[in-house]
Amino acid sequence: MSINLKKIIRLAEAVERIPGGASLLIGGFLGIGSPHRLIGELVRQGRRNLTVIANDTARPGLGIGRLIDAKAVKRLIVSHIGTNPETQRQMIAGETEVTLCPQGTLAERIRAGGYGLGGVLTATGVGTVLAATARQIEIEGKMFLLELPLAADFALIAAHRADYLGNLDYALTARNFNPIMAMAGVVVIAEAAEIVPVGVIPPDEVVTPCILVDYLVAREQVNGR
Amino acid sequence: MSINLKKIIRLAEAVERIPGGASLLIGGFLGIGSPHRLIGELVRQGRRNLTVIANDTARPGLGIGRLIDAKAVKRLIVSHIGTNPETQRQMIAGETEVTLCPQGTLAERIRAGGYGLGGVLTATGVGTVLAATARQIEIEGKMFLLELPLAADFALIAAHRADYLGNLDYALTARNFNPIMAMAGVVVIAEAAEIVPVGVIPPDEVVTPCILVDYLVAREQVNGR
Amino acid sequence: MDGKEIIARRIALELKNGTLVNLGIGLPTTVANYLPVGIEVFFQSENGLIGMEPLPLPGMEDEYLADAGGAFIGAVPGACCFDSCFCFGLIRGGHLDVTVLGALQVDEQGLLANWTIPGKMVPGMGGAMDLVTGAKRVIVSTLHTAKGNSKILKKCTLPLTSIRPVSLIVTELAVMEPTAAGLLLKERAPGVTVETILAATEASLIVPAHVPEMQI
Amino acid sequence: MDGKEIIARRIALELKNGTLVNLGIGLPTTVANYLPVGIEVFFQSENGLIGMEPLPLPGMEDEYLADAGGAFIGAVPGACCFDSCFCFGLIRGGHLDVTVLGALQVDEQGLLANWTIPGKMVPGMGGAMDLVTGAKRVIVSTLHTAKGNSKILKKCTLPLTSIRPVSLIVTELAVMEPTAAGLLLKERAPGVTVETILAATEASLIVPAHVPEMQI
Repeated sequence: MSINLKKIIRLAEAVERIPGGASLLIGGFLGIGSPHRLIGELVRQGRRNLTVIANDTARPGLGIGRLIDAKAVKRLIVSHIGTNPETQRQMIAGETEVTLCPQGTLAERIRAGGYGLGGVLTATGVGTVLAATARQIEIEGKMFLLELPLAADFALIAAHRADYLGNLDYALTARNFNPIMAMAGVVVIAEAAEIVPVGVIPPDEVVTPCILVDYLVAREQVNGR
Repeated sequence: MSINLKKIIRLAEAVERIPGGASLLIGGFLGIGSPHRLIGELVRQGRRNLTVIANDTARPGLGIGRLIDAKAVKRLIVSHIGTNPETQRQMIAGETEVTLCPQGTLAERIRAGGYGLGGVLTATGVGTVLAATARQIEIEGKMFLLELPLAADFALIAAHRADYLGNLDYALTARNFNPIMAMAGVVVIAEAAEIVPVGVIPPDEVVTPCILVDYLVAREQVNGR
Repeated sequence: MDGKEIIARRIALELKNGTLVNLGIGLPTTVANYLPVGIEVFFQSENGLIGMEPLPLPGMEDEYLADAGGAFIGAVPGACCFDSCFCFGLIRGGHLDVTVLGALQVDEQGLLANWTIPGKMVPGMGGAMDLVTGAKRVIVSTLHTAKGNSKILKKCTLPLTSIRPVSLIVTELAVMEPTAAGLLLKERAPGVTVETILAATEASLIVPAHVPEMQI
Repeated sequence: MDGKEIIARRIALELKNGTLVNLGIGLPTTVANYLPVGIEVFFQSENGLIGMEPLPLPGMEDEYLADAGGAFIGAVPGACCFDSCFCFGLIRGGHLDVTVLGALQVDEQGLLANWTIPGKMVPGMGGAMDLVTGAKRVIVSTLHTAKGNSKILKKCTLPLTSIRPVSLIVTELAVMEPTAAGLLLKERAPGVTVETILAATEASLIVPAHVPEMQI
């Protein structure tokens, strides 16, 4: 299998492909498993007016919280912001539009976006304030909310290992939303803690197949090399 | 973590728990990754009137085809039967009721059954003869079929390795429907090619967590021991 | 024994060997400290793990292993990890045996409000709505009153977390179970009288002739 | 060169480097034998694999590694395996670049019937409906006629596989593309005249002034 070297890209170049105003799916859970290098470079390049779909905004100075600190986010779809007072401040001040979505529903909506499904039929939220935001569908006598798919211009993924082809695996609780988002971004950009030769990640351990990954960020210099 | 030894069960005992007339999810794809020991024992014990949900019926003498040979199946929900002339004969003769379902829809319906979703909204089948069998739902101007969840009394799973707790992994294309079905059976019975100590399957490589597995079939005698 | 310890010890008695349990952040987390001898359960974390345990020692943190509150944790032998869809499939598909959650309010019907105070506290629901809607058993762990006001109400005034009633309510004063007939007073905390409980409770309680003390 | 080889060679030219391709059982499978030099693609198998390749030698079969027809296969370095939901998520979510499928009938609008002849052949649709509905490009590989009758019809009479039109139709006589205006004749097989194609085709064809020969 030939190695598509065009897929390997420097960090700055990867982020240059993301225009202001873009919508981004960003992996991670309170910063664990977030693409910290891509986030840092988005801040460094001063990207603005982003729509971010993610589980949370971590806390000031950490993970997606750095995009919040930089006032880079115009619109946010997340399951909670309780750990980040700055996100709450921006929401209350009307600087950032925040849509809150139950965590399981959020995960399924992103999956539906990547899997070509028309939506998700979930019991979560039925009869609560969320019911006003979704169609209700009765199925065999039980009520469900029809929640719509979520997708985005880019998915920013943090893997544990990537091989030269771009096959990805994940470590422990750093997996979280990453593999689901890798299905739902029009363009998928991944960073990895390690880049390894093809075959180091066996077929049964690849979680995100290389054909989903459009760009793999080259590693940082290590030990001056 | 304590080891629930009650979960480990002899093959005959496992199958004795499955009554005639039960509904079964059975893993495998043309026999690859099917629970061959459980199937063989169902035949040996003469179980009848089963409802089987599976991808296919393999061929006579192989995998689920052995249940067909034994006339054990009253009702079948599968994506294809083209490889098994005996299934086709029983269908045409009215001995077995066969429902055909697109493979992707079948997989998602089983998943919906295991994940507590109200159904699946899929573009597959819209405008075809299948449309008569499902509700149609228009979402943002596009038409989808609402396909209902599938679940069953038992899921019969073939794993590659199981650890003492019942954590499972799978090998290559023998994974197929097994992990999805392990979520959708009221009682989940697994057989495995190898049973290994806890920790041999690392946390990132477990595909089916032990808490989903109700019974793990003890190994056969090997080398007379 | 302080009130929170009473709650945690009592809820620990609800956990059965080999089951899957999700503990909310805060007071519910402390339930893990009081598991009866011989009972071992699998603790799930919403960020994608079965088999969490406390970090054995400082200095052993793994940057990829944290709980749903972002704190570094450990994992037991036989633990497993998965993505967020699978994790919530376990929760929403009825595979989670017990979830223990805090409350802002809980009412006579067993309905729970625990995720928002409109205009004051809007942290997001996280996994709470999924947990209350999907888990096999939902146990509420809460102090009976807040600032002198009962948290056990006739009817919740805050936005509900789910229309699915909880299974059991455990406070530092009482164990209560929502039933078709109403909210049943099942146990008293050690030394607490029925009168004390009734005085601290806005909801109507069904009080049996004998209300036993918690055995903790 | 026989007709089937013409079809396979012509379709092979449609494949682009680094893309994900699914080949149906039978004639479509042979497309893999004619990949142009320098073009490498990832072959998907519906039973849960990216990176299939033929078995290198008899005796190297792995009992856990087969194609969607149940035949033992090999896998390339960098292959990966997954469950059936993920596999069809790739197909239905538009991540599959090309699927090559056979036809019973295909019509002027590009609609395909390839899964059943009611009363005669009811093998089940397997993955066909998902593939035709979800893949980015659907290429039909078929002999132009069956028992002297055209398979390229004005309108399919057999049950459709999908209402999504296919992208390209390749036969041993011609390459045809469904367009908004109708079915466009794009190429002739080597030595085949437009008249021969028209005579073998029930559908109306849009015939440009110049119809080039296939470059295979």
